[in-house]
Amino acid sequence: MTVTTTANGTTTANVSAATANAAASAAATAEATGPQSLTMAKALNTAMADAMRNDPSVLVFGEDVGMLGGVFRITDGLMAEFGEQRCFDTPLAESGIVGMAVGMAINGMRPVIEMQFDAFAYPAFEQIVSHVAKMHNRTKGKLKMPMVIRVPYAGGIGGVEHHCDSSESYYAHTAGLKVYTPATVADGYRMLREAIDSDDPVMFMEPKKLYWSKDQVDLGALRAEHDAGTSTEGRAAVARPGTDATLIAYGPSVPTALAAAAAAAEEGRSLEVIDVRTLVPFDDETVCASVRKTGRAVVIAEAHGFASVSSEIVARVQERAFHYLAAPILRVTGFDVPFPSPKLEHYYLPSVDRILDAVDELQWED
Amino acid sequence: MTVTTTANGTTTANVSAATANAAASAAATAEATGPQSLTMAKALNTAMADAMRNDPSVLVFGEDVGMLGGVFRITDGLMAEFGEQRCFDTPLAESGIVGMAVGMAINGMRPVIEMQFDAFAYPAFEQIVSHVAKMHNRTKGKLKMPMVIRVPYAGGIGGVEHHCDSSESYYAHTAGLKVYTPATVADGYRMLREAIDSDDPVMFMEPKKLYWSKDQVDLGALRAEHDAGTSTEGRAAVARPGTDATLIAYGPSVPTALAAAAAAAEEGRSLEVIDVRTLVPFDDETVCASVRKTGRAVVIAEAHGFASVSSEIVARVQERAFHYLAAPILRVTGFDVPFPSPKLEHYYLPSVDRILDAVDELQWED
Amino acid sequence: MTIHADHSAPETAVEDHAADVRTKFGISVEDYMLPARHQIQMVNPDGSLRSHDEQGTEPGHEYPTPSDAELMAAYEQLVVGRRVNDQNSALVRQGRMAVYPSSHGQEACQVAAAMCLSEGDWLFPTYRDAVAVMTRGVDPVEVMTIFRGDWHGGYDPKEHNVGIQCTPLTTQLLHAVGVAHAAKLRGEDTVVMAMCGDGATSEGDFHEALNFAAVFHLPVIFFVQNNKYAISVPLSHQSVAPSLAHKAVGYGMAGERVDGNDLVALLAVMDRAVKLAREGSGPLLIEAHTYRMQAHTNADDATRYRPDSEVAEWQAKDPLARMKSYLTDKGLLDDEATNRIAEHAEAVATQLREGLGEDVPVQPLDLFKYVFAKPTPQLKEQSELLASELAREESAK
Amino acid sequence: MTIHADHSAPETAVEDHAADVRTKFGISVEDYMLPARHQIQMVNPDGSLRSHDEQGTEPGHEYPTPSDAELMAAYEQLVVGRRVNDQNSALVRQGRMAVYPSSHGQEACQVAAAMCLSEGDWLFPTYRDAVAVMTRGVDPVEVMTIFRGDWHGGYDPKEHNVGIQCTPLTTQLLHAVGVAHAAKLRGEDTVVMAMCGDGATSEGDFHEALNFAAVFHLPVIFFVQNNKYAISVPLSHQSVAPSLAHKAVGYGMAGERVDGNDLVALLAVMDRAVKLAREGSGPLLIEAHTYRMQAHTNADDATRYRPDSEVAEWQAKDPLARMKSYLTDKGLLDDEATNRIAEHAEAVATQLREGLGEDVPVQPLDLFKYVFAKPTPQLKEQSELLASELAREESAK
Ligand SMILES: Cc1ncc(C[n+]2csc(CCOP(=O)(O)OP(=O)(O)O)c2C)c(N)n1
Ligand SMILES: Cc1ncc(C[n+]2csc(CCOP(=O)(O)OP(=O)(O)O)c2C)c(N)n1
Ligand SMILES: [Mg+2]
Ligand SMILES: [Mg+2]
Repeated sequence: MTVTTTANGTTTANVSAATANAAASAAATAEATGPQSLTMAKALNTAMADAMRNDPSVLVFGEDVGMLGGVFRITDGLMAEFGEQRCFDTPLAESGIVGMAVGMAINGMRPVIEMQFDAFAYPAFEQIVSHVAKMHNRTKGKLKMPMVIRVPYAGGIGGVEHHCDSSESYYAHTAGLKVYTPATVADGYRMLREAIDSDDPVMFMEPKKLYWSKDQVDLGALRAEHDAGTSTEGRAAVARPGTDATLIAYGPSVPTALAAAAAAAEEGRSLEVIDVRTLVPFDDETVCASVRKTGRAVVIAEAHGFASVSSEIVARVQERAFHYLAAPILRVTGFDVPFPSPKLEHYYLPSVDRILDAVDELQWED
Repeated sequence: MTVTTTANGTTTANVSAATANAAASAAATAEATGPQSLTMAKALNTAMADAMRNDPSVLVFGEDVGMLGGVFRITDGLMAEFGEQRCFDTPLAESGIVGMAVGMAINGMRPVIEMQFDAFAYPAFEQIVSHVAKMHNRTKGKLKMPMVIRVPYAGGIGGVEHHCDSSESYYAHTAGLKVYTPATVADGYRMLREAIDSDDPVMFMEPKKLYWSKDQVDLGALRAEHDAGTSTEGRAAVARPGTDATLIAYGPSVPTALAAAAAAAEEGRSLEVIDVRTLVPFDDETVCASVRKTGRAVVIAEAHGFASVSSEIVARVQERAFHYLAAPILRVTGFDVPFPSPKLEHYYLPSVDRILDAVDELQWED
Repeated sequence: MTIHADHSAPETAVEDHAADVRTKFGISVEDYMLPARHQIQMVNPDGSLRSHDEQGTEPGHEYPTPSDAELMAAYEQLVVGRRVNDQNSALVRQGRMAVYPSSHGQEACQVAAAMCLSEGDWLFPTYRDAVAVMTRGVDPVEVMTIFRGDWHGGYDPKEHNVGIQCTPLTTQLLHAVGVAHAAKLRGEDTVVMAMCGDGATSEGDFHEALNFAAVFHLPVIFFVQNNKYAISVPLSHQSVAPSLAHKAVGYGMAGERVDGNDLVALLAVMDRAVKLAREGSGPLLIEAHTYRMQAHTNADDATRYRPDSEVAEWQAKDPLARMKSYLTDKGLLDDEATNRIAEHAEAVATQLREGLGEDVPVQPLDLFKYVFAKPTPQLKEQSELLASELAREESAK
Repeated sequence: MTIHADHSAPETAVEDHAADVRTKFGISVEDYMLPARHQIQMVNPDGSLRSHDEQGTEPGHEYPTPSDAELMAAYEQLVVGRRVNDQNSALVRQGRMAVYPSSHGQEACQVAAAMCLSEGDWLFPTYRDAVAVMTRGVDPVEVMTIFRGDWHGGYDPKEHNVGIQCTPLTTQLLHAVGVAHAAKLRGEDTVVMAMCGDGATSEGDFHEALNFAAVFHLPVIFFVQNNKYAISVPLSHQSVAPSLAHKAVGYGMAGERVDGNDLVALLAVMDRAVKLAREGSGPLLIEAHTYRMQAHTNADDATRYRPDSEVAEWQAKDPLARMKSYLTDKGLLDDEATNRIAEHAEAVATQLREGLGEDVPVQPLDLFKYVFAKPTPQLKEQSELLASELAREESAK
């Protein structure tokens, strides 16, 4: 049983070399101790590797995740280390991938599957909405769905059509799915491990423009944190404290919000930035505490604004913090137009300027 | 070429009788003048028949829409009157139905297709989101998508799982789709004709619990209105005027909101009920004018509240009418749980009591 | 995971004799995949046994004969299944059940699909396969919970290894593939029976499931009950292939056709299929020719789209009558056995009437209890809202 | 709409001789559907013509020989196509284009797919089929707009009846079916060429498209360029059927295999297919064996998953070299023609360099202009927001 060999049965030099390199580099990272400079890609990769080491029922599959290590290399080296039984390529069919994962979850596995890009998860929509989200409920918990569906999402990388959708609102609106989206390298590790541990299905939305963002991260400390059971689910992070207004952001918009807050600070305005982290469940407490404190808020997201997660954040915050609000809560989101071509995405995406404009409109004169 | 005959080539008595009856009843309704008592089902059916009479490029297809006239009989008699070339059954595959309709729209047709139930449109999600919604934009209008996707949706009929989803938020969040949902018999006719006339794709969400609701309707007058070009797109209706608070509802929730307003009136509270009619485009003017007038609002929808059309309505109204608000805008929506089984749906659905409770909480004491 | 196939194209007629040599079970690959030209039928509608050369078998398609004990046990389930179908339809008419998609006429398929499996195997049924689910051992009242409307499902899938009765068409075939794949990865010899209807074969998930099963070489039996209609749509509008079994070819899989109203043939074909699958020969597609004797569900009106004469034709091929004559002629079924079986069927019917007759009070707060394994604060809040409404209603009484 | 098929199951081996009688083109239905045991190949990699009995044809699979004029015109397009592929790859390296999925090595398929069509016919291409789109007459610079990133598409699909270059795999096959269906309903004799790759055949939409085309008996040619890889995934992980052409059987359709690097064979097979489809014989599936000589796109690293030796093997089967020797030996291609064709190719390359070298300023407000035919107030509002931002930026300069 050899899927790494070519038709005529010989494994070729360059192919096996690539595989060996991947395995070696994975091992090197894994063994490093103390703070090191790591990309989000590597943090996610390490999280999967650690989970697979700890639990033989964790499987990774999808399109091109095996030999190639995924088009973003997030699964790089996993096939080499864990074998083609635990990390493998499937035929090219997303409903098939998710549907097969449902069966695997029913039968004792913990599948971690990759949708190659946001818009290519749509063929699996029925499986996700009608089964992944509902199986636990309809069987009164008799069948659990410990499944992670990884979705590289959103724009900012000059991708062509169908490669840049912000699809998180579809999933957040679906009862029965949890929706995580990390914005920092450390959260990449933390949250993916928590997602894999979870007995609930998690739509794990990976901001693809942050894959190559780097941070000083101590993997040993993160592993210890994980083993101690520290949880980020339902816990928003105060990414930057401030007093005058609150920027509420998640995933790819967190760095933009932080940049806006830095720029505002230069002009003497102190903005607090909240990184929502898990959209479902949502951390009402942290978010509302901030808005009650500042009295003003802007919600930032790349997705189309209409009927979205950002609408929800506005709706729940105005409901819970109404009498603390000095101005309406504003939104800076993607426009309600199809995600544009590479040369136009700049005009579509929430930007520092657009955020600062919105902050300026928060009726400071009153 | 005969699809109405059985395997051995003979058309049987009972089958042809049913077909003939359907055609005769359709003709009878069509010819009636002056006000008559009509169901929403018949209004929708008549709208399609009228459109097909006026324009040979209008086609109706889907699962069971031909000989059977659809599981809800909304296409009853169309095959008999217009022939199996213009109203026909397809193989059982929703992505196929929508994808084929895209091709037909490219090649000069105006397809009106039926998804048998809300949750059975999910297999077509990719075609809807990645093509129906985007074809006009990506070709700079060179290809138009004059297509109506009819979706019987929402609950209240004791349906089993997958037959009661409120899926409108998925579509409303998708840039490039228009989303209509009629709440009255007359709007059933008006809005479906307008949807068929539209060069934009319309997700036509039919509240299935209202199919058998009746009203006195003058088809002649509605036809004249249509021919005069009267439009409901982007025009919410004031379904009941009032002064103390605004109930914002659409589709299946409009009758519930009206019943709540009637009950409130008995207690001396005057509630205005807005029927949104088209979710995309949204009528900010009418809705905000009402809220500015009353200072209080409750949004009502069957769908899960989280990241939904109702979230959007709250978000936009608080943004546009903030300083007129005496209290936070509240929502009465379906809970964030999978749509329940028949014996439990009563506890899930927005009810008159739940709406009145929300109205009571609008901080009247302040 | 096993991925078989040599896709290197045979380039020329001259060089390429290798293609002809690729064989399975001693016949060419194409002959292996193509279904026998005829459906397998062992017993005539009148109950008489067909001679071997009239049974439709061909080289590479040979079947073991079911044992007498197996036949009698299967017949008993057949009678029970028919009784259950008719009892449920009656309960629907009495308003005790919301809906019931009856498998009246298809009970031989139902029984065979369940009986050919061993304990550790899995069954993935549709909404119409309640009788198969029961035959597998699930409590009848639990099976019907979904149709009474108390909850979306009433049984624990893990108790008897039976998936939920699935409504979104052919989605469950992929779940079957996943269960088989997980078992295979652990080295277990689980066989999975994946059921669907003729109409459902048009869905994309059908294609993806068969292909995944074939590529990963999994022990899944895809069992299509071709009952000639998908609600009102006849098979001729669904497919123009010579048979649905021919669809196997596109996946490098073998396809078979069997008389779905002939329990003897069904058992023979299914037992062989399970044996082959368990031994590692990969997935199989079986098409059973049967007929949906009643409307799609009680909500449907079949007279709108099909002639009574067609229904009458199939009435004459009823699986029960046929099996009864056959077993009686064979000397296996006597009055005593007939009575015992009838009593068994009646007992199950009584169980259903009693179990479904009771009005089990529903628990509204259950709405929130099972959405997640680890609950969210949002659902806690919503649950409290409903609880306080209920408390107020209660105190207002 | 024409729905053919007699699904009444042949019940017995004895009664049923009818099944054997169901024929098409004088052969049994199954022989009609099953692809010839070999791929059709007319010219050897060295350019020599194969003898008729080595071409892989079988009864029911006979092909007209393309005319000299057709061969020369096709060769010219082949040379232009290769030049375009390589020019585009260079433009990507220079940062003038964002991405380009090259069909280098597959140009014979590209050319044949476009050239076999008449003016009123339609072509539905994928992201990899830019050369086919150009060959059909679309302006080369307009074709590449999508890859330069100015807009999601650069040409008017109605000008030359060419669908958008489609990215979501196999979704376009259904659009092809719809275009053919609309034409058929109006009584037009339009043929539609629907293209996809080997990997794409695993998607559910592939199944639905073939089935719809077969059931409605539409003149659609499904043309699968089997270039052996879907990004990194080899065909053996995609399907274990004897060939992708075998997938036709499950739809009651005929399947064919052809050497995708042999332009002569391709033209013969495709011309016949178009003729048959136009005459009303329904859809067809054609699998062309070819090879993706370069990485999936410039962003891909093919050395991670396939050996150089495999690439070298296919280098020897290059469609250009083969066609060049064949035409030269045939006395059709002389130096003058060679030069003329090279000049043509160079002219197109220049057109691309110049057209894509220019930095056409983008129009940010176009974001809102084409979303709907009838604009919404919401988009007007958002457009004004962006306009005012741009105005402020402008005045801040
Ligand atoms: C994805 C999907 N689309 C549509 C339906 C609605 N529906 C329920 S049963 C049915 C017909 C199924 O026919 P078939 O597969 O032949 O099974 P049968 O009911 O005859 O047993 C349809 C269209 C559904 N359940 N799921
Ligand atoms: C629905 C969908 N899933 C995934 C992708 C990502 N993707 C783009 S091309 C490709 C491989 C396609 O392979 P094949 O069909 O053989 O065509 P080729 O690229 O070889 O021409 C994949 C997986 C996509 N475009 N659409
Ligand atoms: Mg059926
Ligand atoms: Mg390929």
